Amino acid sequence: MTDRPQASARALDGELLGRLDRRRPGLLVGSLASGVLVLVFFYCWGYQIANGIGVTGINRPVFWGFYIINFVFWIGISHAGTLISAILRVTKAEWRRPVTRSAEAITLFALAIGGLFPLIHLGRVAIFYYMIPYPNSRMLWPNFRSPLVWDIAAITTYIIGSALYLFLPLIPDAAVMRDRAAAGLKKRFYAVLALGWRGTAQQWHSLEWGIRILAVAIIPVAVSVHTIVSWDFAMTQTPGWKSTIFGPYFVVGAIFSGIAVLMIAMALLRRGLALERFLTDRVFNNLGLLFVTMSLVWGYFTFAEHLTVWYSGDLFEKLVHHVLLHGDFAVPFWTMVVVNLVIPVAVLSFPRGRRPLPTALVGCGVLVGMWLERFLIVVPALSTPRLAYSIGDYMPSWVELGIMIGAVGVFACLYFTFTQLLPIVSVWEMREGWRHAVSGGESGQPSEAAPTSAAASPAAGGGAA
Amino acid sequence: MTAAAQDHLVEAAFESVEDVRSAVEAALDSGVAASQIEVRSPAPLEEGELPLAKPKSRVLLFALSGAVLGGLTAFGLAAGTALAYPLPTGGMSIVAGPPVGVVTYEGTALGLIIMTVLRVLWEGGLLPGRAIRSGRGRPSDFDRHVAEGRLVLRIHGLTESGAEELRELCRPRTVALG
Amino acid sequence: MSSGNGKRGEPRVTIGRRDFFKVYAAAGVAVLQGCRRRDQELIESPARRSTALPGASVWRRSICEQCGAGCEIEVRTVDRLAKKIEGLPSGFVNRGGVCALGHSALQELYHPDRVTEPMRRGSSGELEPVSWEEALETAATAIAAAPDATTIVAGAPSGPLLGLWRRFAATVGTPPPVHWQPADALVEREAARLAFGESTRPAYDLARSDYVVSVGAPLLDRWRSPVHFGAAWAELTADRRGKLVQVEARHSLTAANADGWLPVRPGSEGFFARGLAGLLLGSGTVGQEGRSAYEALYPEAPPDLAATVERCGIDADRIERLAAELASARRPLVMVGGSALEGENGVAAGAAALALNLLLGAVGRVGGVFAGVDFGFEERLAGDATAALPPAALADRLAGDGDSGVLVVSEADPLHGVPGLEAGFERAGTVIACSAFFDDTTLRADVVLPVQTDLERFQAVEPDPVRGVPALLIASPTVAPRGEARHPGDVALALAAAAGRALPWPGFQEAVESALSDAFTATRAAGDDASDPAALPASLIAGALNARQFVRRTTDAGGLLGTEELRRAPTRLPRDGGNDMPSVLPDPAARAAPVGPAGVESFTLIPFESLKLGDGRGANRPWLQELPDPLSTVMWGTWAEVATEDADRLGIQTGDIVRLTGTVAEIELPAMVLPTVRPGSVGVPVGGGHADYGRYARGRGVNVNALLDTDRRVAGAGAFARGDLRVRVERLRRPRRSERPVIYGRGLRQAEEIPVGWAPHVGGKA
Amino acid sequence: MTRWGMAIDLDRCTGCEACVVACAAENNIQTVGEEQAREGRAMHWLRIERYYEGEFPDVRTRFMPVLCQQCGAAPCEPVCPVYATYHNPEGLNAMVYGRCIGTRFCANNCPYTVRVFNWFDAEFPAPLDSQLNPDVSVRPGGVMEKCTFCVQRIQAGKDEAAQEDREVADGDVKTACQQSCPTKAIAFGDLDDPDSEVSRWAESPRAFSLLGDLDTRPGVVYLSGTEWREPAE
Repeated sequence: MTDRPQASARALDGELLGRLDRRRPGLLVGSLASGVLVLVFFYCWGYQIANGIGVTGINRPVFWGFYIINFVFWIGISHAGTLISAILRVTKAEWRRPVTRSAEAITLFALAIGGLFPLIHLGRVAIFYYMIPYPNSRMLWPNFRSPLVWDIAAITTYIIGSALYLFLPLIPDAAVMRDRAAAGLKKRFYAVLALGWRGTAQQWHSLEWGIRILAVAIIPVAVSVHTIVSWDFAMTQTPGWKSTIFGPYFVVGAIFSGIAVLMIAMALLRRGLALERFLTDRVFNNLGLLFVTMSLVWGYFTFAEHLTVWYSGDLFEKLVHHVLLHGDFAVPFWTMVVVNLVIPVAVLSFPRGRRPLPTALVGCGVLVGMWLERFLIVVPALSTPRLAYSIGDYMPSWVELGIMIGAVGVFACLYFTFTQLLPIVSVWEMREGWRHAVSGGESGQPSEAAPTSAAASPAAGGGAA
Repeated sequence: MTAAAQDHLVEAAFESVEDVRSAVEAALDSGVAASQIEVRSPAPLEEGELPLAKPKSRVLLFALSGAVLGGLTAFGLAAGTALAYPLPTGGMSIVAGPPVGVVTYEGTALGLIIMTVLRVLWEGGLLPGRAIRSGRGRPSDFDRHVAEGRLVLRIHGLTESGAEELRELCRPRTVALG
Repeated sequence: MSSGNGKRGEPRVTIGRRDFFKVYAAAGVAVLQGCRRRDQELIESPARRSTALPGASVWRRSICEQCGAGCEIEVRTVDRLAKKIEGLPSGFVNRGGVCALGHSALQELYHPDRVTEPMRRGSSGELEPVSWEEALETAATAIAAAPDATTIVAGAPSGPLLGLWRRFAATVGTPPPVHWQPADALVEREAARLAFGESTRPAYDLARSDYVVSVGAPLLDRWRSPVHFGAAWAELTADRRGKLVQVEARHSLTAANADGWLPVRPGSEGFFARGLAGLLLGSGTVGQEGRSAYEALYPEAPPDLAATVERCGIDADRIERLAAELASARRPLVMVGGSALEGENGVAAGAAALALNLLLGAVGRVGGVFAGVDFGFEERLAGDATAALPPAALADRLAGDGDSGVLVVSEADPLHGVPGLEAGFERAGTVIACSAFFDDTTLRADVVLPVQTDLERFQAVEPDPVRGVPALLIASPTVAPRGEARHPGDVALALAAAAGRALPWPGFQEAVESALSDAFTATRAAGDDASDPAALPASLIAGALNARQFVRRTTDAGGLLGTEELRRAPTRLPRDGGNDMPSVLPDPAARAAPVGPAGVESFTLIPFESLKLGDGRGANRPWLQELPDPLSTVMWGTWAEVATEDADRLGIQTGDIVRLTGTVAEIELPAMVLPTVRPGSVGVPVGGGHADYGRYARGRGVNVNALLDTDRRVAGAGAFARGDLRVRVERLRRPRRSERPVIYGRGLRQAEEIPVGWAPHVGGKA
Repeated sequence: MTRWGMAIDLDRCTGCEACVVACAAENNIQTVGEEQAREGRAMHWLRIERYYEGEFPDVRTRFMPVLCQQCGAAPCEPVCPVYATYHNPEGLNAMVYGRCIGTRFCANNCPYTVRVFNWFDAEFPAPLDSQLNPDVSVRPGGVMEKCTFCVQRIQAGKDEAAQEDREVADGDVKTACQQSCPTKAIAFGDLDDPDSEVSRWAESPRAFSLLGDLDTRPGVVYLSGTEWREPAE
């Protein structure tokens, strides 16, 4: 009775390794193409450093522009991975297994880019380290009352946590890569990453403990990160920002946009690496349900946010509200509502909508929508200050656009490279899942991670030698 | 028996846990101590799958102490430095509770995470310069089998004859033997 | 830097202060009489080395010559560089205040594109640096060759410097200089001559009045002395004591601050004054004396209310309310100036407005109008030279097709003020420009003689008689001149000498001192006889033993300051006094029809001087270019003020490029749609569109003066008429990015769409 | 203890902007040029806000000079991560240019929008730089700045008083804007001294704080005989 699942697991194992072994020229092309954007990114940033922050379109009163929008956007994206994978791990959702690695990688890279934007944004980036607490000749420590310093604390924690959270489960897979690689540079690279992982019982035991603790610890960190990002706005007196709802609103928005990226990345990986057998329809279905839920929650928050302003008599709040809903920002605002709420709900409510292609397309829309949301948080509030005389406008410069597009390139490049170098699907977690399926098979019910098609599929993937 | 005679090693790769279990059981039956047996698996084994003692871990303890350490450090940074170099704030508090709380919170989490990982690496012998007890973490040609998804059974400290005996025991279900 | 011809240690009396200055400037120690250190109130002796420590502030008194107001200032200098201008708290006119233009004199002084060496147009057609001797010789040769064909244009305000140019003209044998001055100043003098019998700009006792009607006078904008009038306005309106009502087509800064604004139809100001007189006469509150004085000047009955309403475009009840309030005021006062005087009927309009003061009994009364009096130092330096010519005389001199002869332009930019003169300049044989900048006129010059700016020069200024008290203000240079720049007076004297007709003084300072000395002698001689025009009030020379002591005391004290006792009423000359005074004032109703294209899009153009750029003088200072105009909030450019109502009809939005077509030219500029503009009029500030004038002015904005027709004159005043010009307004396009007006209050357009009221909160007390 | 404060009588302000230029001259404020000004980057520390009331021909224009209000409870201060803006013991919101890294957070949290930013390094083509006030630094690009209440003049006033061995008297310190105001619409001095001119003005029944309900406790008091409540444009 155990033979068949056992055999199919073997087959799948072989197939997965085969998929990961196969070099995809598309990936290389992608890396190179995005590498060009990386150059654009650094050229624009270098140009800005050389010439001054004035090469941007920001002005008085719109002191924050694309950089802060992108900062919030990328930090939001970063909630794709760590938070989602942690929640799934903590809740022991079996269908997480093929998802976690790609999600965590998204987190790390998005976070690295997101964390770069505040630096890009600085007027004097050369002395950014003034914000870092360390004993110095200035006899001055950072001002811990500033939400920006909370940001630094939170993002530092989050980026270290995410990196470790990505790295820890990667060790066994690095060992797999090491042991399957021929001797040489490649092997040495994986050997360094694997740190001497052998897969002993003690190692597995400690690792499981570690992952369990990290998963629990990273959730409140992730929540705090985006809450604190929201406090960069909500702690001010600025009409349109001063809102108690911002913390949870941002967290929800972050998870929402994170899932959107995850959906896109998984659809691409599934297609590009032919991982249909692992990133199954069921995974997409489950993620799609989560997605539409977040869309609804986001919609609820948006409604609550604007309802309270609309109902209040506050002159200045109403002004911001006015330019958003009816004024200069009405087009982006209503676009945002459509792509973030109307379309996701319309598409994802149906099982057929929760398939890879539709979810990825919806995800693209949501990405645009969530970017617009950040834009609509930052710019309208700043451009309509209390004293109407200073009302302003904002048009980004080519440098800001270049850095924004370049950042996408940096992300893609990192992600492509990562995919090329390391298993984008966690091998050992899949194996663990199949083992569960094997043992769970005793009751005749294949567990979630066990591909339902596995039984029917011939062991064409080939057993190992 | 001399010491030299007792450093023989048997390595065997298996496709399934069941195979390993029967091999381990056979080995134990043949008088090999549990401490001589090392199983390398491509994925974590569940408790009781093998008739071996469960490994011990103090990750949680270290995680909690890391949290305390991190929290105290962050608190010291946020509150202590402000007091050490007080700047005029125009009547606002120099050390304000909530901001210190936020920073302390993040510090706590950071300390916890870092200590957790360090402890995991420590216990797994993954830190540079530290290996687990006698040969347990050494590389082996059989690691390749682990990478391919098989399990590897390693029995240390055998005499030559004992090793041969064990090889025979394993042979029926094994994929590779050495 | 001059090596100086005096030697240190020589007896002081034989060396002028200017020589001393040269000596010490060369020695690297700028020490001047009249300077004082703030911390010890020390008048430093020129015989000793400076005690000014490096980096220490030294405050020097000076006079602002940015306009003719004559504000006294103190200049903070550190290490011989001027740092900051402040109003002298005891300032004769300004009482500690300075205006935006005054502050910016520093940027004129230190402008990176100053002309600091003499230049001459070489064989290549380019201006090349030459020595002063060569430049003067070239210029003097041209003048001496044809003195009759030489036209001098002097831009200095009335006072000693203009007197010197007049003397120059008389000595060298050229026609009298053309005094390049604002049209409304000239017209105002003529109107005052007609109404009050004295050809000076009247003094208004605004501060002590309780109801002021200003007919077009932009007293809080850029007119005569904004600092003086600003302070006087503050006193007038303090605690809501008095009121200011502005009768002006444009919503100027004055109109914006006035308690009432009557936007009369442009060009109808004189008619309005007559109509107001009619209401006052009918009210029965006017005294018999005023009535007869007025009716003697205007025997014809004034227009009735209906005619006034019809002609001026103001509701009857507003005019009636104004008349009633004016009639019931204790110390009413009527002022006139600005755009009211710039139409072809400007003199008649000005006289009609000023005559209201006769009707109201405001002439010579506290809180009323006084004569604009001075010490006559222009005449004292001019000697018996003929009076200067009005600006329009320049157009007459340049008329025809022949060679325009030699043009000497000193501190004036006629080609920017009246671009229509360009053809005449092109036909000129030689153009000699005494200028600190390559302005539009200097660009055409064959010889450029660099002149010093305010703070570099010895100053002797008769301030605008806004206070009705005469004064002569004198100040020593504050800083060393840049490059080889010279005092324009010294340049005139050097030119005369080079032409072989030397004047009796080596320099401008000596000329002024000589005039002071002569005045002392004349005053001594006149004794108690006050009728001698050459004599000063006796009290001013009291205590001086001899002329030399008087001169020294006067220059040390910073000039001659008259006292309140010298204030007097203007004297209406007897009608049969054998002068050229008309017995009856011209009727402002008789007015030529406005010229220009007709049709629905025909607007009356109101060119005005913004407080930023003035007549264009301020255009080369970055501080002023970047100063938002207080009403339109525009920086760095020229704009057209269009009424909301007109804009809606023509589909014009703020920022749209519009074309204004006049009779002789057209200009394109961005529109500012403002709710304060009188429909049917379009306001455009002058001062933009310089061909050069330094990097901050070059090509910035457009020059609305290009629309002026040089054939149109203010009747009887010899001034170009820039009022009453009709233009066609067309919307051309949305602006390209680089054409958009630079608006400081950018969001105000959006704010209009706000459905709720919008204003800063009234909060609790601090 | 001194608490520097300013009172501005709006009924006296004509909007002539002499103060704006005086401020630029005193404080080495760079002019940014046409292109930058068009982008909304003009750097005036003091601006004259213009508001309209009513419609033609009964339209009224009102002016309000707005500068850093030197708040007692300044929203800009706590948000700066590097203490580049902090509270001076005499009630000024001091800017320490050297510390500023240019996050511009302070400017966003200023309800009066009075902070300006050096988008580029300042340019003063020679010899315009001869005019620069040696008591005031020229700010580098990437740094926030704003009205300082002419802190260099405050310091000079204190130095002078110390030299003469006396306390700083009311009127010893004049800000640049105050000094050049033709209508004397600005008073400056110690708000903690009940006899100072500024304190007396602040006691006026016409006195109010700009956006007073935010309770930023501004050091600038406005005086106006009419309430600023009507819809303005």
